[in-house]
Amino acid sequence: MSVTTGRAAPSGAAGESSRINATWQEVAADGGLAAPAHHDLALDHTQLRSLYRLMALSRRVDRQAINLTRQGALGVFASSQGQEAAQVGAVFALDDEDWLFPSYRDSVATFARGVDIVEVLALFQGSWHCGFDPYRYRVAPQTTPVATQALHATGLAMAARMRGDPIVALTLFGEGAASEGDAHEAMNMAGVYQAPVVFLVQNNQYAISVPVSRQTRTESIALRAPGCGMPGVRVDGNDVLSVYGAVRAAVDRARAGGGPTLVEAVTYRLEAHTTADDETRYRNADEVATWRANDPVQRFAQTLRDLGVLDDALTAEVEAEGEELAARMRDSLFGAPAGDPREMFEHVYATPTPALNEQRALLDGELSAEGDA
Amino acid sequence: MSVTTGRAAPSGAAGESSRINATWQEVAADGGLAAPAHHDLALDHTQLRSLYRLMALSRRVDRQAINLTRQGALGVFASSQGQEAAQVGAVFALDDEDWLFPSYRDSVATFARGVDIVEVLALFQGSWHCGFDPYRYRVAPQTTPVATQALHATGLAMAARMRGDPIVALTLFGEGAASEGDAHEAMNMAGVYQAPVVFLVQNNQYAISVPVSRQTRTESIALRAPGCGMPGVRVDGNDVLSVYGAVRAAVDRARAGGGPTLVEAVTYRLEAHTTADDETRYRNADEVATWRANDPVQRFAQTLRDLGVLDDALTAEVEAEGEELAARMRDSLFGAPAGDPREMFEHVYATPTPALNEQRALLDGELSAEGDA
Amino acid sequence: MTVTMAAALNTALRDAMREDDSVVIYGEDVGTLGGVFRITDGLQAEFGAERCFDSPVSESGIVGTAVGMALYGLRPVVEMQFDGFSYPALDQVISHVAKYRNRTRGRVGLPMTIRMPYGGGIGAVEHHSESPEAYYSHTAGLTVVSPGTPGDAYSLLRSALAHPDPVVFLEPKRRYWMKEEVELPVSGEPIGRALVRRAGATATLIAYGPMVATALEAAEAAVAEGWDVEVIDVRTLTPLDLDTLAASATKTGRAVVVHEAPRFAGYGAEIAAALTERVFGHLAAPVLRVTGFDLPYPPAKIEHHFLPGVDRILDAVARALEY
Amino acid sequence: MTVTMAAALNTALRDAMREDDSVVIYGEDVGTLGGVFRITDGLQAEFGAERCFDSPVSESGIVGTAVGMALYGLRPVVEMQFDGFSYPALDQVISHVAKYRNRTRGRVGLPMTIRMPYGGGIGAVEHHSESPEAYYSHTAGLTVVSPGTPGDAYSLLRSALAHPDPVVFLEPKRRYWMKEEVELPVSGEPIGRALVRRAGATATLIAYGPMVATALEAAEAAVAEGWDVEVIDVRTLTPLDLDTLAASATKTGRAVVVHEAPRFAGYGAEIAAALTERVFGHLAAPVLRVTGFDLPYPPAKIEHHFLPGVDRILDAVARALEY
Ligand SMILES: Cc1ncc(C[n+]2csc(CCOP(=O)(O)OP(=O)(O)O)c2C)c(N)n1
Ligand SMILES: Cc1ncc(C[n+]2csc(CCOP(=O)(O)OP(=O)(O)O)c2C)c(N)n1
Ligand SMILES: [Mg+2]
Ligand SMILES: [Mg+2]
Repeated sequence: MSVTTGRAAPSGAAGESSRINATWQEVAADGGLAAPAHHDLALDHTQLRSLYRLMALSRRVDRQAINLTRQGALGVFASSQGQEAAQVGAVFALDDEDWLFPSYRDSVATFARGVDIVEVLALFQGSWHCGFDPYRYRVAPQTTPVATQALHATGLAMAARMRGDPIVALTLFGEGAASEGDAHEAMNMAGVYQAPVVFLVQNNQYAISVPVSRQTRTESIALRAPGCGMPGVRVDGNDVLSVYGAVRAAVDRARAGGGPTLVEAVTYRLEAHTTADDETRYRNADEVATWRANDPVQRFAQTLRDLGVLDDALTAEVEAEGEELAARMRDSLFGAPAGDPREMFEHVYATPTPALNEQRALLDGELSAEGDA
Repeated sequence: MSVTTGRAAPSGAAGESSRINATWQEVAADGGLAAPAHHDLALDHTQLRSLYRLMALSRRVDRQAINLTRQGALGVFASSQGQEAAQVGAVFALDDEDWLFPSYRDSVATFARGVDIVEVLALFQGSWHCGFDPYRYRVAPQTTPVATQALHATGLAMAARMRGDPIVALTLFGEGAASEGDAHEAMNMAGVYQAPVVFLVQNNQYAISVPVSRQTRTESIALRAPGCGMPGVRVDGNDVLSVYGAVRAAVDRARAGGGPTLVEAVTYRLEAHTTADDETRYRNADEVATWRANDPVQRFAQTLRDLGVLDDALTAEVEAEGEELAARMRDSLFGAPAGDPREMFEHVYATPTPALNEQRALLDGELSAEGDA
Repeated sequence: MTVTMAAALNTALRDAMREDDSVVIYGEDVGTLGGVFRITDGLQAEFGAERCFDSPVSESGIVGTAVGMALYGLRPVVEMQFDGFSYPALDQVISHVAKYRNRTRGRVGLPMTIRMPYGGGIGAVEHHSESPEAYYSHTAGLTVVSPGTPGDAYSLLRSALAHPDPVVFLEPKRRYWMKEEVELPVSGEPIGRALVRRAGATATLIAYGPMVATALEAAEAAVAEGWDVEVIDVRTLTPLDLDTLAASATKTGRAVVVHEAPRFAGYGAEIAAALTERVFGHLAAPVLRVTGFDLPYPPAKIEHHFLPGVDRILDAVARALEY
Repeated sequence: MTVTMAAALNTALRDAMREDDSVVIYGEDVGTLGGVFRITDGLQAEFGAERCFDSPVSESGIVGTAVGMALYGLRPVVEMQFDGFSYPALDQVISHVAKYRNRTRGRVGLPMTIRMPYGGGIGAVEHHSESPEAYYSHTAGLTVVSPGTPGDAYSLLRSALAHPDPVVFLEPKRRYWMKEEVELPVSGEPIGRALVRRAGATATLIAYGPMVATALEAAEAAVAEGWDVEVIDVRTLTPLDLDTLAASATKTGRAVVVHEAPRFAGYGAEIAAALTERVFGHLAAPVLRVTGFDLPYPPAKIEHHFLPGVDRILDAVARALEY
């Protein structure tokens, strides 16, 4: 059982969409955050249900990943809980041929893009740095050094534009990562080359223990857009429809040759930074509780119930699918044999060097001595 | 003969200043370039004459540096011609205890700050990387890797603030340098720590051969300020009074605890990038001529003549001083003996390592063999 | 008392801050959280957020502002959260930290310390197990230090903080929880001095940082083979105390260098080359190297096959003895 | 025909761009200006600004976007304007360029080339005369190449551009104007092969890049001393062709490595260490190193005292022979 790529319908899809509202704030070309503006979304009920399914499954696999980490099947895990609207909503705005450049935080975005969850988790399992084929899913490896992937996304977008291919690159990074030089260089170069790339900053209020107020003094990360000559948008990152709408508008503009956009999704990380982090050292339970009341998965479920799009049958169906997924995660990740250590020599270069062959022979000898070979 | 530090009078100085006008555009806190606004300057006639003297002498020493490079006394030189208003005006806004962090482009700023011009030029002569004592002048070495010194300025300003010392750091860099990650990291950190630092970007239209239109898509580098939570200003960089006014306002705010400011001075490099550059490959003579008509030194002289502050006597006096300076430059820089090569071992560490002592002995031997020792 | 290396480092920072109010500490998560490894734990509480504070995620910014702070007369001690995240700061380190004194003809020294946990062996994800010492050691103007024991962690860090020049202080993260009986404060051998950790006559093992403990373990295991192995802890990577290494190699005639970093153009090559040049006539075998392989640090599940262990070290000793 | 190294490099880029439209070139001032050394001269005119274009002043940005371009299937060739300005890109190089193939289990190779002029001897200001090869050579996953002659500059650059993995291509800037009689296109020995540039029996000089010409000069001068010196051009720093070096050292019993970079933990240490391990029994003397001193590159007026020259090399050969 695999999750299919979530993507938007072609424009001009079925009409029930007009009742659906998304809201975001635009930054004027010369700066200045405008008042929130409302937009109609072109999403039909089928799409809304797909989106719900991805959100709910995302929450389920994230919870299961935390469990599996506690139980030792994963070495560490960086939860996306609380950020499902930002991640799933953004990915849902991509077309099949587009590319995603996620970070360690974006396992749920990667999953929503269609990557098998077990392959996603290889990184955290410690079996390999990237467990999936980037070309198969058009998803780059989840990147650990923050902000660096923003440049890869920009470069890929530049290349696609040069080739005349109508594809868009979406990259996700945090408000902390936005302090890095690479974030600025990526946005500036994307502006210069009018690269079809969308920068989605998930402002989840913390960079490990450091609150956004000590990360930057700007009122909004979106205010960095005019300084690189691109549109900027600030959106409620816990409202999946607004995130979808804002990112979709940016993707459409990029594809049409309108260049990059910076989108700041204001959200919250509900869990600790990773399973190795102790969040009680830097934030209090009240704050977490306040944001938990704004849970993006429940909120979307409620919206859909209000719209009459979500009923108990669908909820149950998705829940069952989630349990199936969780079970498969457990089965695949628990007690998985470590790979052959000799594989470490295989992918350094297209052809191993003489030195690597010698070193491999050394390891071969050791493995034979251990009786492992 | 040495040039004294150019600095502003203490506030509350003599009254003839009210007739003097400066103009700049402010960026609103949430972005957006405001219309140009006029400000009265607190500069009296003595100060205006000092400023004129520094501008005129700056032009003269710059021309002489180019001559000396053509004649082989300097290895290379990066001219400030056309940017005297930006550099001298900014430095004039500093108090004695403030610090300047210049780049290779800012020899004239360094000179205007009071550093002996012969010491300034050691860098281009190739006699030592920095020819002056930073502590004596409170001027950091002119930095070659672009934008890197913006972080040093920010760090010094953070340290001064921690110590409770009312000093301000001013750093100069180009619009090309502003594309570097370090420029962003410096501005962002300065915002977070409310460091008393002023970032003066001299947008001289080119980074070597690359025009600003291909350096960044932003309308104005000043629009980067709101993204780091600081005030931004755009000023006519060929109008020394406006530069002075804008930078002085920023310096005053920083000193009063109001944090950093980003100032973009729009100007033009009249000479080639360096004496090694061939500007005809990337810009045409008409463009240069247009800007030459807007020469900041002549323009300021005219303003002062209109104000009745500059007369032929002063012009002649400053001219004579300039010739004296130029002559001293020639005398000091021509045929200056290369320093003792053994000095290269002396400043690597406070105490030379055993390896350095061995290597020094090797060189000693070679020099003896050459009969140089 | 029994102290872990983590506790020794924390105490060293605290003691230095008490003695010298120009010492300031900053970096990612070093304030409120006390660092991801808790090396700065409690410092913000004791000394206030002026002297121990969090920075934005901005390594070049952290190191570059430390240059300015040192220029102003403070003694900044900055943390790179992990080895693999020290690379964005390499330009500031190579272009400025290492060169400022020289650039200014000795007028401006930069008494700053760049601390970072380094090395593998803790089951971490990519970029958290790098051994970047070769980059720093090759950069003239830097002093590079790595302690192998809790006591040395204390005394070397105190020395680093008092040093007139910039020190890159490499903390062997998998030894943070290593324990030693030692009374703090302890003042050990100064920066620039290697130490014989175990005397022996058959062969010399040369190690630093995380590999000191492994080398000592190997030396103990070697007893069973009838080998009496000397173990030297390099302690200061730049400047290298070649005299101590040479004395040992002259005595034993056989030396093996051990480090986690990949071998090619690694730090061990310098030891092998310099030592060979110095004591060539006394060597019965070439100086051998036991190192990580020439590849990016492998995933956690197989990292133990990458890291030099006792057996791999003993095999090398055997090869040296067979010459 | 007589070609300079600069012309050979320019021709190599042009020929590759004609043959393969996935080759794109960018960097600071490489378009309109043709590069500060004119290595990309005329390429924008011939191939258009889509395939040869200027970038913002943004080295990490240049290398990082090249990763994305290569991922998409192009073959980006980027220029770092000078050695000393390649450092801001080190994080992208170490963390991504070198590791992408391995990270993705071989699924994503990055066929990209990072060109840069390097080394001293041209009277430049600070940061324009660095020899950063040790940093790149130690970084597993990179292929590091440096040509010593115009012919090799052509053929190695063509090979680099066709290589399936990222190549750091170090151009010895003070040899840009060096001339050779050679018909282009020329296809020389592949990446990974060292070359005996001058056969000899007394001792072996091992050099690369800017020092190849100096080593050959020294070998000629050595004739007057009655020494018949063999000169090897390393050509590919990673992976090193140890076989060719070992064959020569076995024959002569004496080897001297020459490079401009500071000695300590420099690239020469690897050659000395690896060669000694391989041919220890054949060596009559330790492998010696003639290198720059362990200090930041000195100011232009005294740089000739820093750079290894014929006399310093011959002194080392004499020391090796005296053993
Ligand atoms: C270049 C770099 N520096 C430091 C780190 C260590 N680190 C891991 S996550 C993190 C905080 C990042 O915060 P943010 O960008 O807001 O992302 P979030 O974890 O909140 O999603 C830091 C400092 C890193 N991964 N990369
Ligand atoms: C980090 C770095 N990269 C590249 C260079 C090479 N370089 C010297 S000047 C220059 C252009 C800088 O342009 P700008 O910042 O606008 O300053 P300007 O020369 O116009 O004053 C470049 C790319 C450098 N000095 N430093
Ligand atoms: Mg965050
Ligand atoms: Mg400029």
